[in-house]
Amino acid sequence: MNSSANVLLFGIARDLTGQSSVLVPLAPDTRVSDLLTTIHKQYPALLGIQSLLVAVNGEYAEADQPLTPQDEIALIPPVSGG
Amino acid sequence: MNSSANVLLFGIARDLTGQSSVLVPLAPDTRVSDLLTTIHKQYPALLGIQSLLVAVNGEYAEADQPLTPQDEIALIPPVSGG
Amino acid sequence: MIALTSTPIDVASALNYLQSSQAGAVDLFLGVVRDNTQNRPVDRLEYEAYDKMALSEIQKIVDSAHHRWTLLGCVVIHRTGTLLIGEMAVLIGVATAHRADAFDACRYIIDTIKQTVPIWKKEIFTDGEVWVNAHP
Amino acid sequence: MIALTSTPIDVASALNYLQSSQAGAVDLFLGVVRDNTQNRPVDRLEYEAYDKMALSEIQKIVDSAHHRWTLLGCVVIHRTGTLLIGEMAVLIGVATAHRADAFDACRYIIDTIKQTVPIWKKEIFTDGEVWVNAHP
Repeated sequence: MNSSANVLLFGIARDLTGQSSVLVPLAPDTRVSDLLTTIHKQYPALLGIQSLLVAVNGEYAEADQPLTPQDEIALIPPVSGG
Repeated sequence: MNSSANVLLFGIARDLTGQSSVLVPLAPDTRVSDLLTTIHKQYPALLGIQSLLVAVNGEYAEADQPLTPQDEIALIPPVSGG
Repeated sequence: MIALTSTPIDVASALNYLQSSQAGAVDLFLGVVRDNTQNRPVDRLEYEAYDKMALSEIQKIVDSAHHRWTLLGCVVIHRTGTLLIGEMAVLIGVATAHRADAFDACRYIIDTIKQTVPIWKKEIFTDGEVWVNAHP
Repeated sequence: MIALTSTPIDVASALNYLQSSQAGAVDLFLGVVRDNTQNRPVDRLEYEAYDKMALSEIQKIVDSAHHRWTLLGCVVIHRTGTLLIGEMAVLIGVATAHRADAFDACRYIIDTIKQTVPIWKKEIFTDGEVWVNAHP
């Protein structure tokens, strides 16, 4: 079964891709680190960001966290609020 | 020449003496420490205050500072502003 | 009270919210848009937030502050959108019985917000723009 | 701006005074009358000042803060007279380019005010009264 995830982009990630979200193929057993690898291949410009974390369902996720198509996934560039 | 100083009293010093200022004899060469001794004899209740500093012309004064009748003198009980 | 807002932050209502008969101290920190960054003139800032997660991350920080100190009240309000020089980007307000806790908690909250909350600031200069912290 | 006042302290005008296009941070400390001291219920406070000397001692503290940190603005306002629960007794406001200085200077100013400025506070309880710090 081929599914995909809609990944939310913010700040510089949105600016570099020109999109506020991107569809990324999500093979079974895809983990956070796999997703990042896929996205970086799709959008090499994102490699220019100092660091890129992943949030799953509104929580920071570890690299080995498994992903499902139901998850709300977001890329989190270095924050700069305040 | 017999002169005297009008000493301003605040807070607990005013409450203990019932006066907002007291006249204290000021012999020539009177220093801050002499003034305190005289006042404590005149108003022994003031000995109950934790500490009593003296301000001369709006500045904290050392014990050996000489006083003149022209000085504005005040007793400064422990401060508690803020 | 925790909020993100696209309209100016109201200090008076924040203070009102912090009123407590047990409070002896209130510390209020305001982050303000200044006219330069490392001497480069700033025209305006644009703040963007991942709203849902920003609110929950701020809530975690406030919960952690409540755990570390005895807080009688706590307000965090962060602006989003375009902000001009002199405008308030963030307000942190803490009410406590004694002042040391108010200072410590307020400082902890703003320091931690800057580390973990998904809000991004773009500085727009007269001759370019940059997402703060984004580049190596 | 340094002031003693027998009328309520106006936070908005203090903030207005601290406006500076170079300011990135404002820390505002408010000392408030709380309803108890070591669990003894407080009815009200009475503040008395040796006005002239209080103002010059506060000025010394503000000068010293300007010497230690780069302050863009500084406000100290202290109430005198009778204050009820919840009223503001003192406001310290500091504007700086960066937040660490604002917190440090604000805290230094209130800590030092409590040590050196000739202002006295009487706590009036339902069953008695006491000049704070006066007794051994």
